[in-house]
Amino acid sequence: MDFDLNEDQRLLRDSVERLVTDRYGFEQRKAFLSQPDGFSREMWKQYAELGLLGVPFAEEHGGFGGGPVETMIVMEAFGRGLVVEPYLATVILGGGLIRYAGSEAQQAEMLPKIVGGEMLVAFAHVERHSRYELHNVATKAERDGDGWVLSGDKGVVLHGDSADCLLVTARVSGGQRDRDGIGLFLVRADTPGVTRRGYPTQDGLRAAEISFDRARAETVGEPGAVLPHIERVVDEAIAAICAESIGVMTEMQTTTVDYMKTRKQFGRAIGEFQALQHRAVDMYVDLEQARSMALYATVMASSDDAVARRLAASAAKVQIGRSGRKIGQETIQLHGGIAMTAEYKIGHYFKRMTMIDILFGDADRHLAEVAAHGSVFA
Amino acid sequence: MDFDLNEDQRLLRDSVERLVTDRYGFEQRKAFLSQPDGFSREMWKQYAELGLLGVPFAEEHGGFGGGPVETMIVMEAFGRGLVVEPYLATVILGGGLIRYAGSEAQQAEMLPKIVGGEMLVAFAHVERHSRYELHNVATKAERDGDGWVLSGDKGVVLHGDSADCLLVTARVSGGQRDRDGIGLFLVRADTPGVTRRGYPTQDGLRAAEISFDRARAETVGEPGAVLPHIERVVDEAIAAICAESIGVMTEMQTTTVDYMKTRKQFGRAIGEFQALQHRAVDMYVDLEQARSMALYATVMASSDDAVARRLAASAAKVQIGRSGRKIGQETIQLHGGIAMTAEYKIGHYFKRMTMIDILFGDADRHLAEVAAHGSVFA
Amino acid sequence: MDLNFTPEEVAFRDEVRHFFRTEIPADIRAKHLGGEHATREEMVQTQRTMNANGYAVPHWPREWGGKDWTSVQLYLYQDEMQLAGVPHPLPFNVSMVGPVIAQFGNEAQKKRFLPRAANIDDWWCQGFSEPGAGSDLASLRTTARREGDTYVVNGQKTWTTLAQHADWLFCLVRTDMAAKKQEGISFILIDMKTKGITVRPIRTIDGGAEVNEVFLDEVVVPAENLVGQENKGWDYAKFLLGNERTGIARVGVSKARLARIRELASLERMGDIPLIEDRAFREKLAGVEIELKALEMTQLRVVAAERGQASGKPNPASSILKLKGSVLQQATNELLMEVVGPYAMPYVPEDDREGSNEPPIGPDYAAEAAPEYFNWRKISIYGGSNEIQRNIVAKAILGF
Amino acid sequence: MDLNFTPEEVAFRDEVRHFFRTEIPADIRAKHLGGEHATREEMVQTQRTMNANGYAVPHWPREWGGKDWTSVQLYLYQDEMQLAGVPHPLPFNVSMVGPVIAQFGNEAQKKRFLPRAANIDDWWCQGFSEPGAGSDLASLRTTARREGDTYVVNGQKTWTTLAQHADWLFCLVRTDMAAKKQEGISFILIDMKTKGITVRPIRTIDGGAEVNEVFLDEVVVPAENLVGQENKGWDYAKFLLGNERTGIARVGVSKARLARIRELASLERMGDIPLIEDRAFREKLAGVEIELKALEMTQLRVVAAERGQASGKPNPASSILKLKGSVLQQATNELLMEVVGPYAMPYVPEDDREGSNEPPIGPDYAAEAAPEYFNWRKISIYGGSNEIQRNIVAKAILGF
Repeated sequence: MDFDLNEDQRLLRDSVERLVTDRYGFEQRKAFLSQPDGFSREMWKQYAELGLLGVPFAEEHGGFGGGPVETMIVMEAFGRGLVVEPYLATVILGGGLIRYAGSEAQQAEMLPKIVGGEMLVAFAHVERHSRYELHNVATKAERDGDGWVLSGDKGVVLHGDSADCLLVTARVSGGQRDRDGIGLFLVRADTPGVTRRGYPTQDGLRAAEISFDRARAETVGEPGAVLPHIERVVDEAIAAICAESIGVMTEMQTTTVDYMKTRKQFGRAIGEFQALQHRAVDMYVDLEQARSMALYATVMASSDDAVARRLAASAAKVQIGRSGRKIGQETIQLHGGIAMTAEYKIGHYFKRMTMIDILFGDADRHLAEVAAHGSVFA
Repeated sequence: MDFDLNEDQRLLRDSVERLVTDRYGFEQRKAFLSQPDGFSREMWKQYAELGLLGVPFAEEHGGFGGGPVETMIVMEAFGRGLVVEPYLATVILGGGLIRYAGSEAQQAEMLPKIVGGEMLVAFAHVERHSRYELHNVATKAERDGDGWVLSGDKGVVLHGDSADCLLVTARVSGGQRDRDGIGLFLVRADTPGVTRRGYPTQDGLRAAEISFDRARAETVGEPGAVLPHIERVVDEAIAAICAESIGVMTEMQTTTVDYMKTRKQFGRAIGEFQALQHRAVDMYVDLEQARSMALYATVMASSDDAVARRLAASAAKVQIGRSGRKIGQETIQLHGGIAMTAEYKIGHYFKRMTMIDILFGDADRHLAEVAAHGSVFA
Repeated sequence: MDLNFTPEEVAFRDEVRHFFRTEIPADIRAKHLGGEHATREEMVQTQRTMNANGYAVPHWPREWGGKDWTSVQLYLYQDEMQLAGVPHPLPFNVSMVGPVIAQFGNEAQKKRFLPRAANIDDWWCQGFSEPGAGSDLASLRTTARREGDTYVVNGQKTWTTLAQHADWLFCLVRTDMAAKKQEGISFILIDMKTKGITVRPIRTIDGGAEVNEVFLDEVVVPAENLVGQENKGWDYAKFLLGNERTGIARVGVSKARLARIRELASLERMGDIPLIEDRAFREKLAGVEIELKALEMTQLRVVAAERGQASGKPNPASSILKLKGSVLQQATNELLMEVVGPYAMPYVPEDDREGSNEPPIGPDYAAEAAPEYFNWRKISIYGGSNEIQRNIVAKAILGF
Repeated sequence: MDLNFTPEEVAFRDEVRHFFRTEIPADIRAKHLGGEHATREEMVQTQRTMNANGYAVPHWPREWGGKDWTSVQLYLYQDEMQLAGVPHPLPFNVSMVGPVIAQFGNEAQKKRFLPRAANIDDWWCQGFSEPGAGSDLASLRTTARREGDTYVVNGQKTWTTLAQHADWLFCLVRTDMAAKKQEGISFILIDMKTKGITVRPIRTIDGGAEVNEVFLDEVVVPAENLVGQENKGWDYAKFLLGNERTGIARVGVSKARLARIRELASLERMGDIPLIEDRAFREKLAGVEIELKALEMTQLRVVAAERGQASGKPNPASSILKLKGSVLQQATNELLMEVVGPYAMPYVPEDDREGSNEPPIGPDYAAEAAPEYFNWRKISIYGGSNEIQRNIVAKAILGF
């Protein structure tokens, strides 16, 4: 049993932390947000140069050959900097789906481009009434000659507006909530029949509503049997955003403690008020519990036991959602008014944390999953 | 809209509060508990003399002609004194069932005796697997000549060991959880075929396991159609124990605040520590919320709209359960070790409060009821 | 004891209910219920309609438009207003500066300001908070030095809500630099058109800009704009803050929101069933409703106890209403976010939606869910943070 | 990073698991898992079996029976012990007085006391707390005045757990009356058979009497029973309290209890279905399990970080384990009460059940549910209340 990072991992951590410290100040981030894509293409190139975009991919595809721990390292640092580039969408989700479900040809074509920062990918799965169910799919895929065409509407596609390629869940058979009959399809964003409407999300990132009107698509994996791959990638993505949220929460927690030590009210630092101290302690305990579960989900993410992996991901999402809500709300409350202003950084962490809870299902939804399917101690 | 007591009610309150203050000190109560029945027959006589046993009954039966508000007044004072006599079992439950479901003859015979303190009654409804469902009844009632005989086992019958008469739910038809087919039966405790095993409950009161082996019984109300009366009486009983719990919680809250003002640690009164002050405030808020819902349940207890009455009772039970748990646990925690000792009064309040939560269903059970059946704002 | 309202009270309730639901336009109310901010025009229109019917300032002295209502009537009026989704008359006018002028102002001030405040002919804003002061209001540093018939004001105010619309500012300023904290503070009225006033919006985390910084640089104010006595402003501020007693819990607002959440949850799906049929969601909703029911009863107890008592004296019970009321309002934010699910994520600035013909992103009720969750965190901070309220209860009720 | 144990650690775990589950009688373990207190005889039997196999005092110096285990091994040993329901070797002997004597005692004391403590030939009890002192341990008032070769001890100790069985008492006493609080305290060992000692049981709210008051009236103690230096006792007490690091969370105990709750909930019915299939119950259970899983991971992180570090230095992380561990143990109490439902009400004193042939009242697992809920409220009070733990974290970790 060992919680230490190895030499390579420490180097990775140092380099990504340095990058975030040097290049991701509050004002810099604001400048990135105001760029046309809502993020910095230049930073994206930097990530490519530093090898960050290749972290989870095999060396034959130009990758770093890393696993969930390496992803965790990157995501936690990104969380501390509130990084807005489409790492989750392109590397974790897009790249992950190709890695697990794509053909050799697709891998050989796409992964090096992702690693090189030349291709952005988005994963389109949410529909108007699907809520958080990956198998709740009404979008239809039909054969058309030697290919497929997709018809339907997808929503809240993370970074769907700037993506070059879309990976889309669509139904090839069965009813809207059947676990069988779901396919994954690759659609170039400029394909006729694809309409995108991009917008910012509450945390300053980007997403899009995307309609498909008989848009030509190619299959990724075997239509009808690809759901397990999708679920695996989402489990890994959950581990990744749990790690990100540790960065986010750590920043909220330490900033709050620092603020309490300097902010004066009634003639003394508010950190001298015992009632507030105890609440800061509770925040810290919540953070440590969340950190523990993020580690757990990370380590379990490479498990081939789908049930155990899923339970770990869900359990972590519950803890992160609960801790994140508590820490976020307390951060705002202990700061007081200043935390409500967009000019102060802490509110942006609060918003990102709130969105992370929603991503792939909130704490209560995952609690229901864990309760329905077993025990984390089983 | 008016939360004030009228003149008679104020007199009632004054007299019962004086009685509790004068006669129900901690040591006196301990002496009562050690008596053969686990309570004081002498106090019971006093209650009769003061008219307390007649509070909810009509004047024609020797009663006071009071309603839920009068019951609330008595129960709240009893809560402050942790009164152990079988008022709930005999007056509220037993008397209530006879009052609503009994024949004129039964009323004429039993109610004056109850009012006079000459008859103790107990309500036997819990069974091994019924949990909190009043309609979950396996005990059987069969016709036998011109009467009925009961067979089955009842558990946790409040003050069932000292009762002269038992009111027993039993099934005359249907399956174990059918709402139809339940009867209410009156059985004299000394009837052949009745076996009782009395014991103390965690809060120092008494209960009994009672078996019926073809015990002769008479019907109370129409067999098969009596459930609405039973539910009504239980709603009133819930309002009554909510009121009792207000007395219990008030005592915990004020005792804790007093203790905090005198108890010294690290050279000053613990009440000077802000973290503890704020927790005492939260206790107080919880108490006021509970008090509000006890009032609400009390006023609604006389409603003929069964759904509204039930929702109010359940909602109050939720609030009282939650407030009571929080106040009880904080009382112990803020007192520290001394609260754990049987020689100090506060632990006994904690235990009574814990048992009140269980009585007729805990907070979570009643939350499920409210959620399933409607909204308290409907 | 009787929780029913008297026939007279019921008649009164029906009367105000009818007024609110017929005289205030349905679209304004629907928008407000949906969590959107009323525009300046909508607020003015609403308040003038109310004022024309005697409903804008019922708690003021009769002479200035007040109604001598009982605390129960005031409660019913407020509750019905909130339930109907009617934007509250501008609090700075009707709950803050108005009562202060009515109580402590001179006759000239009353005549000049009160009718216009009631009719929102003047839009008032509040200059109490300062950067760095927070809950420690008395540490304010804005100064007013006397020069002949004028005060010259210098300093900075913050969290000045809707200052961008304001004609007048009521302001706490330090007139005696030597005096201790609470002493030496005065309450003055400043015309926002005066030279030297700069208003800078503060963008908040929900994307809105309803609060502002107000900079005062050598602002010359006629001395006649002083309210009451010099250096007694702290007393008037306390009166003002203690004036708001029960409405602070905003039970009506939360009730209306819970009803809306129930309705919207029937439009959303959780797997095979409408969300509203999901047991866990129902239980969460019921849990909040029960707490709110309890708070409503608590509020009624306070209202009943206040019958016939003079107003303006802070009632520590209002701290409980504020504490619990804020927590419950914030609980409705979380429920609504849960209802809209992933569609809480898109950010569509309110300004962009106004008059846009683009279809909404996701359901049309989704856009406000997250911004309001963010925005309403302020409820437990402003008007005396919940920590301050706990201090008040600890001292005033528990006797620590 | 690897959360798997090494093959050596797995082998070690299997070894201790096998030992606990074969060498410690199943009935003792079942009773203990069921929440009943082990009798004196059962505790002695268990500890002697463990001692005979080198498992009673693994964390002691090797010379006195210790094993030089890594922090991971110590963790696995403790976890397996808790999961198997093995009563812990008497903490007063093995975690408290033993390590203090081993570290600070002289050779004669070590030889005299350590082997007997390990084998529970002497039963020790703790004389730290005093009436009125509570968490403010240093305010103690029991005195020891030097008279020739003896100390004469006067005072009163309280919360002395299992003093009724004890042969020896380790005791903090004030030897310098003039010194300030923490100074002037000494650590001495007192034979419980000495004249002047009276033990009076304290009946607790769960009906038990496991704690006692100990009165010391002119108790003459040989001066050789002083541990270490006079007036340095506070340091030894701090060492003793800091010695318990991770076991304090009792994750294994909570895990075993949750497994039991799951099992019992399948025997209880909720309407038409077993309680364990009730969604609300399952979600509550899952919620506690997730928090416990997180705490287990937190504990493992602390254990891993401590590898190779010297023991005896308080680790502030142990405050977190204590805080959260106590809350979770108490959460299992509430779940168990919910499982047994109305049958949590009957009170059947443990003494009456021992050897009784009467059938249980309700299910045989019901009797302990409520008493344990009452009793375990102590977990967040003793050993430094959770408030004290928060103070420690605030200071030592957050730097307030």
